[in-house]
Amino acid sequence: MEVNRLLIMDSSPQGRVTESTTKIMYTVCITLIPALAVSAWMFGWDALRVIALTAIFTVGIEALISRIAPYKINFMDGSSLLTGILLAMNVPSNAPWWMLLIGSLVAVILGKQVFGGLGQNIFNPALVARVFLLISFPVAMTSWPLPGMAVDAATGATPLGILKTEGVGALANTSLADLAIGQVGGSLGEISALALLIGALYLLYKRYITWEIPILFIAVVFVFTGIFYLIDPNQYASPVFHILTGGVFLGAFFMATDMVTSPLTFKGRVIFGIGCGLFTAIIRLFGSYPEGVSFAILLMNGVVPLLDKYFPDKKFGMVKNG
Amino acid sequence: MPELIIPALILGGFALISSTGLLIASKKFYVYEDPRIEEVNELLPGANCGGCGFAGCSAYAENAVNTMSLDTICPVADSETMEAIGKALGLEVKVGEKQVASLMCKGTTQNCKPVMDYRGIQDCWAMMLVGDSNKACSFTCLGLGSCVLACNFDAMRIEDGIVVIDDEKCVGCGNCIPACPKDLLHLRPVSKIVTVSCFNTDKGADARKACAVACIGCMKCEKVCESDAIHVTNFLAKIDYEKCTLCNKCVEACPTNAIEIRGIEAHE
Amino acid sequence: MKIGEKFKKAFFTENPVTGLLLGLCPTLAVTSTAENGIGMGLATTFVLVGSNVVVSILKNVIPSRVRIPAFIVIIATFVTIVDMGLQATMFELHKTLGLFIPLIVVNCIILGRAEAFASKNTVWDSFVDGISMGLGFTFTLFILGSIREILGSGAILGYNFLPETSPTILVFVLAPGAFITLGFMLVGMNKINKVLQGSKS
Amino acid sequence: MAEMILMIVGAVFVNNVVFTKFLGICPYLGVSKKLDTAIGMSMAVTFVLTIAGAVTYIVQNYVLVPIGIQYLQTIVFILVIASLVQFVEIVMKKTAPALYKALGIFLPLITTNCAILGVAILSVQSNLNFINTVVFSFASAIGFGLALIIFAGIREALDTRKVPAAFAGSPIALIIAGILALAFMGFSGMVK
Amino acid sequence: MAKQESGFKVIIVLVLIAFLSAVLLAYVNKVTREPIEENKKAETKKAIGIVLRGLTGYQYPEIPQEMEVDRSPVKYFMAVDSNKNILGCAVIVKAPNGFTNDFDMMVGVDSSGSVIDTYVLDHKETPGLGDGMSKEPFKKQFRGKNINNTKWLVKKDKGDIDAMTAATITSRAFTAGVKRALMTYNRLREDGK
Amino acid sequence: MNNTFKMGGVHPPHEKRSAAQSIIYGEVPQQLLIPVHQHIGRPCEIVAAKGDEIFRGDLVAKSTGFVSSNVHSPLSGKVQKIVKFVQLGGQIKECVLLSPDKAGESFKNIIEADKKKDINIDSLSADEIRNKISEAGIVGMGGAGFPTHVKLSPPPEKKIDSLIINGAECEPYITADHRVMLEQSSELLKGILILQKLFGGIPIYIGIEKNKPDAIELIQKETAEYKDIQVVPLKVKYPQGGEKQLIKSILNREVPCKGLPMDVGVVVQNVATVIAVHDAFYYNRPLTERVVTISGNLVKNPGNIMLPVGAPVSYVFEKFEIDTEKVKLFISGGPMMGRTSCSFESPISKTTSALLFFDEDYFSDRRENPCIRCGNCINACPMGLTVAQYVEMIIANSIAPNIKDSIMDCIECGSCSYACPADRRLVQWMRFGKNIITREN
Ligand SMILES: Cc1cc2nc3c(=O)[nH]c(=O)nc-3n(C[C@H](O)[C@H](O)[C@H](O)COP(=O)(O)O)c2cc1C
Ligand SMILES: Cc1cc2nc3c(=O)[nH]c(=O)nc-3n(C[C@H](O)[C@H](O)[C@H](O)COP(=O)(O)O)c2cc1C
Ligand SMILES: Cc1cc2nc3c(=O)[nH]c(=O)nc-3n(C[C@H](O)[C@H](O)[C@H](O)COP(=O)(O)O)c2cc1C
Ligand SMILES: Cc1cc2nc3c(=O)[nH]c(=O)nc-3n(C[C@H](O)[C@H](O)[C@H](O)CO)c2cc1C
Ligand code: SF4
Ligand code: SF4
Ligand code: SF4
Ligand code: SF4
Ligand code: FES
Repeated sequence: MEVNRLLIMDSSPQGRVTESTTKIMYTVCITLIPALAVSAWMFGWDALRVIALTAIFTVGIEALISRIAPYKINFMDGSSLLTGILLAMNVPSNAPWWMLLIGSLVAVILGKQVFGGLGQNIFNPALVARVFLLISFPVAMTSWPLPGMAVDAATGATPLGILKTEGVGALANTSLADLAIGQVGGSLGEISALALLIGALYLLYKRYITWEIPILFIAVVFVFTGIFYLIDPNQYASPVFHILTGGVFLGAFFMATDMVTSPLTFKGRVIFGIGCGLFTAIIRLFGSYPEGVSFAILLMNGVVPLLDKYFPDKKFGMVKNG
Repeated sequence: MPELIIPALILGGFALISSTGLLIASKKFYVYEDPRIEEVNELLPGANCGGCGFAGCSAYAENAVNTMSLDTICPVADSETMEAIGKALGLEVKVGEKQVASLMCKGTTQNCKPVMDYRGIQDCWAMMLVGDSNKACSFTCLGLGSCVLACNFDAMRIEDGIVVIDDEKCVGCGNCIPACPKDLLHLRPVSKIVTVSCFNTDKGADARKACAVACIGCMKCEKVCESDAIHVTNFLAKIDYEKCTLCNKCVEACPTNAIEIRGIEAHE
Repeated sequence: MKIGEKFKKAFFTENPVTGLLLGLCPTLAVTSTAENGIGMGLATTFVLVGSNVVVSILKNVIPSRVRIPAFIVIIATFVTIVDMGLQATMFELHKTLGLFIPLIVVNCIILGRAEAFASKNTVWDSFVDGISMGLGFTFTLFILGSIREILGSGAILGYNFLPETSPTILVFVLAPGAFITLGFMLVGMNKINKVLQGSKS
Repeated sequence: MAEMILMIVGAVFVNNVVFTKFLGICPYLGVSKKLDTAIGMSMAVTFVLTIAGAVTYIVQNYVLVPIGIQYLQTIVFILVIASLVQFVEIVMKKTAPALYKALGIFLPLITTNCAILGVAILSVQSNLNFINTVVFSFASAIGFGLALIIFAGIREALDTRKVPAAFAGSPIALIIAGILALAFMGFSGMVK
Repeated sequence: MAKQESGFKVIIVLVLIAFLSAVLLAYVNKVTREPIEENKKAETKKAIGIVLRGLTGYQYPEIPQEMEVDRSPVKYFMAVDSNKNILGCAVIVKAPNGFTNDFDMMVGVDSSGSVIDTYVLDHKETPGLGDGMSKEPFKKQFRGKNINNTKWLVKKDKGDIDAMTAATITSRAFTAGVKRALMTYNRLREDGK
Repeated sequence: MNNTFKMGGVHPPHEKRSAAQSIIYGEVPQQLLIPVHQHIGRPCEIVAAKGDEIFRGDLVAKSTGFVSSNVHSPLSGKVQKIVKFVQLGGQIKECVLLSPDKAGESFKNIIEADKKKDINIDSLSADEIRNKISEAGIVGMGGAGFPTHVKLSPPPEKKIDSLIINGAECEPYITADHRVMLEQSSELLKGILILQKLFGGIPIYIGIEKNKPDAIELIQKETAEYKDIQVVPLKVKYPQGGEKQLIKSILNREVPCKGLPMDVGVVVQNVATVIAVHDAFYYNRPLTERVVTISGNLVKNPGNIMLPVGAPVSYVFEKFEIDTEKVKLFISGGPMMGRTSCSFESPISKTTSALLFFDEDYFSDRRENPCIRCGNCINACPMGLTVAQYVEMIIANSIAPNIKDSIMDCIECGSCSYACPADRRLVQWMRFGKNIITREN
């Protein structure tokens, strides 16, 4: 019998999971919605404006690049959208459009496409952009519109900023509950730890992220700042304050866990999580910058290749027992 | 005057100490080295920039002498320097006619029918893991370009499912030959443009069925050749380039056009 | 080699920085403004020309075994002259170039040219080589400095074209900006080189 | 003690030789393609830099300053460093061939590494005492090594990533160095 | 293979080159020493000129005097007229705990103990932020203030000084520096110098 | 008791749609294309020549060494010619084209005509057993086709202390072993006893995944009186049937890297292989036919059929009402480890456990996307390999020397590709890597 059509030839296995890169990326976007909602509630339309702009910018820039790049880029796979949203969560809600544009350019080009696009980058694109902006526009990046329904242009410092410039005493009237639900100043995504946690739990359930990095990250920040708190509570803020403020939750659950830029092996991830926590705490306690999460994650991104190389997982049959 | 002399004496003193120290050390701790390493090292620019990928000029020199090859070029040196180094090591450009790679297959998708819809990794070796051949002839060029990847001179490209070689660009390095899982590439002198473009050793009928331009082993070429340059073994003709006079008789005689004239434009 | 050709090489295809990746420390360190770039470039050019000429004069006298120390001493002499000269005449510039003046000694371009070129060529050729390589270096530093100054401080050669209060992209005058700008500049220079080489053949 | 720790932290992280002082960039880019080479280079730099720091301290404070010829600093330092490196190389080759195999090939590279001269001049400029000079030189070298090894790890990993041809090689290396410098800015202000 | 020169020649050539280099450099040094000294002085002069703006006919010693204030060394140039009457003082202090580091500044104080002007000598504060301290909008508020009529703290710390936007840390350091300079001057007056 | 292996593994849908269908026997096909190379090892030498009249059980190709295996004819008939033909799996190899003289007759009758023998296994020596197995051309029917007599001849320093019978059948769709266990349980038991005798009465473990409760129950009943034969129900998890995983699940022993089961004192045999051993002794029947599962979304009546080796794939079309017009993808074996094929005329072989027929989009065909380093492949790999990292190295052609052994450790189970959200052809890359490494040596 002549075969009148060509049969598919491909390597085993033919069966595939129903997961796909696109699905993962969009799911992560969706899990960010609770946190986005809190920030929209806090900062009003401005928050939505920032998110919309970064989303349009990142996806748009990637679409433009896909026209000139010599390799294939699927700009609708959700990864650049996610980068955009996460970038939005890392800037204050009154960030001007041109700053968002610069941030998006940095994230997509410097953070991602110069390395060859999705999956090839060493550093977390959104964080490269955030640190780039932080260092370039420290004024705009460290003063925040005061949260609440108020639409007036009052700006203030984040709790960590206050801590850095004015010391622990100034924090007396910031309650931890406020921190947890987001009644404080900050960039869009760092204000509500609880809302972030909701999304993160779903990601953990779906196994899109693993527990090692976020848990160890937060635990190490807690323990390290806790030690100093015990030494001198008048000079150092409490560990609970530290884990609830700034980007710790955002960073630990959504940014340090970026699979592209975190280690492949279990041991690697453990060290990565500890390192992120340690550097965050050190920078917060001793550095000039009020916030250390972004720097810590970027630094650890840099050592991921070494972790991958020197901390392989146990293979089947590594123990001799025969 | 002393304000000129004192510094001069001090610096001179430093120079004296360090040069004597080095001289003595180099005598006392002398270690034999291939003198040519030093010679090549002398010729090198000495920028010690590490740009060549070796840790400094002497490492480069050592490697060049030990392996007797100048595959990596010093980025700082100009071409004269490289030539001088070549001369010092007696590494000269091989004389003789330029060789080029040549494909023993004409199985384009028109000549040789595809038999599968291959969707795996686009690489000839990888495809061989899934099936022996993607066209009717089991000897055919798979056209997935493992050889193209191996070529550092941009001399190969895929056209109509087979690889095409640019005689001008090909330098005859032979890198592509072991890259082909089907053993379809060989080197021939660039002027010997009459080649058998087939590698099928199946019996005539089977070969014909598989591919329109297969060598069917009919022996016609062997008979017409006046220089004893072409022979058929295993149902496949093979040309001895040393003997071939480019008379084209075999080309005319071949019933399936398996023998062809390559790169005519380049030669006229 | 024709002088024009020589300059084209020194500015583009064999540019010490973008082509050969030598002398990167001063390139990155002092180019936060175009002016500093030019200053450093010219200082280096002076040393390069001086040492090239002296080395080519002395090429037959210097024994090969102490070639490197001898060259270094010659180079260091010129560097020290520049150092003192700048301090005497352009004090402000000297302050900004600071540490990097003495480091011209170890700028690989200079030793590289002394070895690769001056020790084998005539005085005139070495002079031309020094000038062209030095100006090529200066050219690169100027471009890099200009880009960083425009983006990072909103100024061209010290002249602010933006209103005083408008924000600029600070990173570009800081360390990370230096690396990143040079990285992108290499890409641009490679493109230009391709065009130049294409036009030749 | 605390001061010394601060100095070490400062030299390794806060004022990293490569990322904030821009010293030794040529070998940083040149010798970072393979991790093994980078590790060897780091050790060699540490070795030489520590010794050079000590020797130049002595030269500066016992020869140049007493006679009042500080303006010969550059030329004397470089002469001393160059001879020192070569001396070490010659001696090491004979007496410790194994060590020479591991480190020796990097020694010539180091002569023209401005990190050595730069750190030597820096420590003289900041009037450190002898012990502090040695510690500072050593810590600076560790900072260099840290930067180099992280960087080499990334560049090795880059072998398996699809960096576009236009950026492959030095451009992407510089960009990575830039991003690392961004990250290292997080340490700024940690040591006053 | 390259010819091997005798060890003697090797040494002689290198020593000669070094010798000649040193002679040359010593000569250049001789020629440039003066102008360099001048330049250094000129810089100090310029700074003093700025911080003691408005004073005329003053003289000051070539080498600054030193003393300790708050356990940190302070240098100062006492400006006197030809009759050794004190007209003012240019004080060089370290401003403590800037954003990146301590930085050196010069503060001009008039004879009554009020600030004439300030000048930042050398700093590593962030361009565009901290370096606003050498610019007019920030500088001008210090003029005429003295140790008693002002609370030497930034407003955030319940003092009188307006901090620069987003550079509170630098502003604090700067303010502390000025205060330290004023204290130095006051101490000097008390000591009756 | 939850017997399973710890590391990796995936849970593809079972799809055992033919599990309830008993084995059917068709009629003798018009033509047989008996593959000459059906095993791992040295190719054998063709002994049948064009025009020969041969009988069922006659040798058509002879083993050429220790690691090689005989091939016999399943039917009597006339040898037409020796041809090269594309095999299931895409390789082009020589086959003996045979025209059976009993075309159209019931295949079942032919099989049942094999004479039964009542043998006393106690009288058999170990070497006799091995020779018989070797003679009969028995190769592993669990998929790899490794000559069974080789596996049964461990070097003396490797003491074998346990024998595992592999009835896991963890691949989706395939039910051939399941049916065999249900329908030939007594043959299985007798076969097991022969192997037990070979190794001097060592304990036997029969591993069966829990999704075959009927088989577990039946075999447990059959073996109830044998103390040293134990049925071990296994957790359903792919690749439970991989021998290294099976040994881990049942005996909690880990075969060392680069090692073989015998390094931990174990031999693993597939149930069908054991029945082939039984047949060789009790019926004097060489291995010439096997049970094949026919399934897939284009198969209206999925089922199991006993097919003579050499029967063309197209032979089953009518019997199982396959919508041939729509077939775009057909797999010999399961969807995890099976191979695609490009011709319906290719012959089935001793290792063909299933033929699965699908249309174009049944397994969504997606492009290979960039790896996002999600680590799913690593978590899925039962061998604990850092697959994504290795594959990137293989692609970049810079395989670090220290991972070469790890690449060779890959059992090509397909778990990694299955789990990969980016549709990377990880298994093919791993095989490509192995290929590079072997080429280097
Ligand atoms: C890149 C960068 C540079 C900075 N430089 C300075 C500086 O030079 N001086 C300073 O006081 N604060 C500096 N800051 C610190 C912040 O602006 C800090 O939030 C600010 O001092 C808080 O003061 P505020 O209450 O005036 O906003 C810098 C921050 C960043 C991110
Ligand atoms: C070169 C080679 C030698 C082997 N030798 C033995 C052996 O001596 N004993 C044994 O039990 N299995 C041996 N095997 C068989 C393997 O253990 C394994 O059963 C076979 O490759 C099929 O396994 P699979 O079906 O799990 O892929 C050998 C396999 C290979 C490739
Ligand atoms: C991933 C994988 C899955 C396997 N699954 C099974 C299986 O389900 N049933 C089976 O009998 N053999 C299976 N095998 C083959 C076994 O590893 C082993 O080779 C076989 O049981 C040995 O018996 P045999 O030589 O009799 O075939 C599998 C092999 C691999 C690599
Ligand atoms: C769990 C998860 C976290 C992610 N986090 C980030 C992130 O922090 N920043 C970012 O740019 N992209 C993030 N991405 C998207 C994507 O991985 C990223 O754009 C790649 O680094 C681009 O190659 C994330 C994706 C996932 C699945
Ligand atoms: S690899 Fe070498 S021989 Fe082959 S085509 Fe390219 S240049 Fe020619
Ligand atoms: S010649 Fe060989 S390697 Fe090249 S495309 Fe054809 S089959 Fe592939
Ligand atoms: S195919 Fe190989 S690499 Fe992939 S999961 Fe299976 S054993 Fe691991
Ligand atoms: S499962 Fe796929 S995408 Fe994820 S790490 Fe493995 S190869 Fe990469
Ligand atoms: S210029 Fe610093 S190492 Fe080359």
